[in-house]
Amino acid sequence: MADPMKIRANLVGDSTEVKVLMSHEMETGQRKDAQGNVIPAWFIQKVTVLHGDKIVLSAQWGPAVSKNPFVSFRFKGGAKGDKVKITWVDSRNDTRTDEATIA
Amino acid sequence: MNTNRRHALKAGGALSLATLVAAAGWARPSEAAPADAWNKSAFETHSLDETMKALGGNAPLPSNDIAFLSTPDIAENGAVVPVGIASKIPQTEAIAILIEKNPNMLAAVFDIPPGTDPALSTRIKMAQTSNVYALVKAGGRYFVTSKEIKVTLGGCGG
Amino acid sequence: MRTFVATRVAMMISAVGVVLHGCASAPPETDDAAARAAAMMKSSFKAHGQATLARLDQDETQRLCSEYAGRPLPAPIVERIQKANLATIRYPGDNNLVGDWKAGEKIAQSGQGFQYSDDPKGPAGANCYACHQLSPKELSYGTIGPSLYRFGKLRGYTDETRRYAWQKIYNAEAFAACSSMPRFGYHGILTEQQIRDVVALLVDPASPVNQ
Amino acid sequence: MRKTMQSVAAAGAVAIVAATGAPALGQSTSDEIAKYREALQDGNPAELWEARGEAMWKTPRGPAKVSFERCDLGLGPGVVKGAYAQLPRYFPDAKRVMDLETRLVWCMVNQQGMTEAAARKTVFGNGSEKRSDLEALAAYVASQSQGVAMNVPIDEPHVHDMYRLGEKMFYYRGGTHDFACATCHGDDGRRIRLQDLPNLTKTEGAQKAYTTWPAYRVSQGELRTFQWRLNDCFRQQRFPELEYGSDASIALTAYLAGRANGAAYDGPAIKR
Repeated sequence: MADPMKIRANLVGDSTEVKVLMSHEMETGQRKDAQGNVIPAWFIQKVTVLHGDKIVLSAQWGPAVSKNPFVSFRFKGGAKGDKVKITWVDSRNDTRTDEATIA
Repeated sequence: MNTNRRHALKAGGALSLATLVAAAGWARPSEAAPADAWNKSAFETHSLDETMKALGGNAPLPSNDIAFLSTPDIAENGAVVPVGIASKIPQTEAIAILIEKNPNMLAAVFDIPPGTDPALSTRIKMAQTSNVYALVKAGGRYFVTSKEIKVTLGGCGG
Repeated sequence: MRTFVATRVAMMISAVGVVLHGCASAPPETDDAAARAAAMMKSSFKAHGQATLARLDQDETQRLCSEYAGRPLPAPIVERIQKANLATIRYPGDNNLVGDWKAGEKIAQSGQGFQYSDDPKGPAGANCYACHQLSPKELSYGTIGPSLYRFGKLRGYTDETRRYAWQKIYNAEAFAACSSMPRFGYHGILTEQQIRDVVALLVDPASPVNQ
Repeated sequence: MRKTMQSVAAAGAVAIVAATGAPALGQSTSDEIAKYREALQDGNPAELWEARGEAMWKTPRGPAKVSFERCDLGLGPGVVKGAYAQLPRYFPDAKRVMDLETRLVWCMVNQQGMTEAAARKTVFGNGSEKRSDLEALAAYVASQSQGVAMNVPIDEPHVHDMYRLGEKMFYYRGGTHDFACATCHGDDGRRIRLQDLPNLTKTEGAQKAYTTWPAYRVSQGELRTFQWRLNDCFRQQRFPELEYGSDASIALTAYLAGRANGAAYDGPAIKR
């Protein structure tokens, strides 16, 4: 079971700054284990960030995004107390959704 | 409330990520694949031309209106290379990061809806010293800028 | 003239040693902390692969350098360490001290070897870049030791320079008591051919180090 | 003084080289590395471990179904605020000087009813298949000392003795490469490759180094504790393996933590 994300959403001027850390191996499929077997690729493929029901960022990723991914961006229209909800889906079709309140 | 649902797409939960990603602009998959699919072919390319083809775009124009922010010229470790990209091109719809010498060139594509600043930071892996491209889609056209990031060996292990 | 640089540096080290140690002798150990620390280490480490507990056993040089760490090293001790280590240096039967600088560069880049996580079958590297600047093309170099950029060019491409490079790599304690540099020949970290190759990296006029 | 001697020798060599115009470390290289480190500060995955550790701290565990809220890290049962800044310390109930990780294991065994082997099953994690509870717990407890001045009780006789033995260990040369801790960490302003080496024999260096562990290592994608730091230093020193929670590991921790006294704890950090 995937661990919760760590999401920060803060109002900076008229923008909401979102910083998120995700717990994920982001295995490339290029590495080998001690026995020389290829470790299969396993990585987050899609990310969606919602403010209310509006998409404020969506992404598609390959395995070159670093382990335990980090993303930071800003959007307009957020207010203190609003929710920011983030969902990821990985190459095993595992998914995780977490949310944070804009501070 | 936090959820952690396996097979969320098949289960068709209240929040369907499939719908959301499909609604977003760019990472358009090939004709045959369903509209919400991860664009597999775009993440298996080895040149800028190939990547552009897989993304359904044409040759990008070099642009001075794309900037790398907080992106060092030298990475102390290739496993985590901070990359920030900001576009000043009007109607920026998407920003992608490509690493020339990685086994697969495309690292990430971000769709930027109206109201979201066309600027973001993330962290990528680099197999070796390489050019890194910041690709921007704006008003249906493609623009690019690049910089070299050196990956250094470090620590006692050499 | 440049041929004497190496000798001069060595002499300078000895001279400084004499000056520094002439006025201060080490205070005697007041208790058995060193012995207790050594015993504690024996019970706190465990053998792992090639790294057996025997690696905690010190030779005389290691023991003296540990004992005097952080304190002045008396001149007679400096002399004793350097003399004993100089006597350990062996030279190849064919007296050919210079190998292939390209192989030497690979050895200088590699930090593998002798860790319990390494393949005991080797080969080991010397990890020169961890501590020294060598080829200017390598940005990632350490500063624990002096820059060796233009080592041969500065000292001259002479027999003396080649011999000094061999000796220094083989056993650095012969020239600088309690040097931080591993004794690559004395401990058998590098093979004879590997030492030749690293010497070549330093003294071959075609080596990137001398460009 | 020995250091001075070596420095003079090194300075001489540098001067010779400088006269011929060898490239010094490009200012741009160190600037860019500084920029790299700065950029990493924006988001530290150590927080993911802290969150996991916090949940674990509060959850009943082991055969006895007891949470860490009964575990006394020196400031009373369950008190984590500022506890890391005062470790290692002497614990009369265990009759032993303990660092944080040794104490966590002790609580698992003596309060939660786990076997020693179970408690130490995974001391250092490796990916999602082999996660370490101890690393997560250490990250959480350490994070609760952020901003708290280091105050290891080095005048307490048991700790004092360990501190002195740790100091001896720090200078102990051995192995195939003649390395001691002091080989790399006994001088100012040195680098190994591009990594700055803190001079742990000076207060400032010890403070800067000790107060940033545990740390998220980007080269490994893992949160690493001080026990790990020591274990892996000795591996690279070509020594045998330092046992987790052994007396030597605690003595050296007492020495280094004690030398950091006075500085505000500033971890868990993010490092190469």
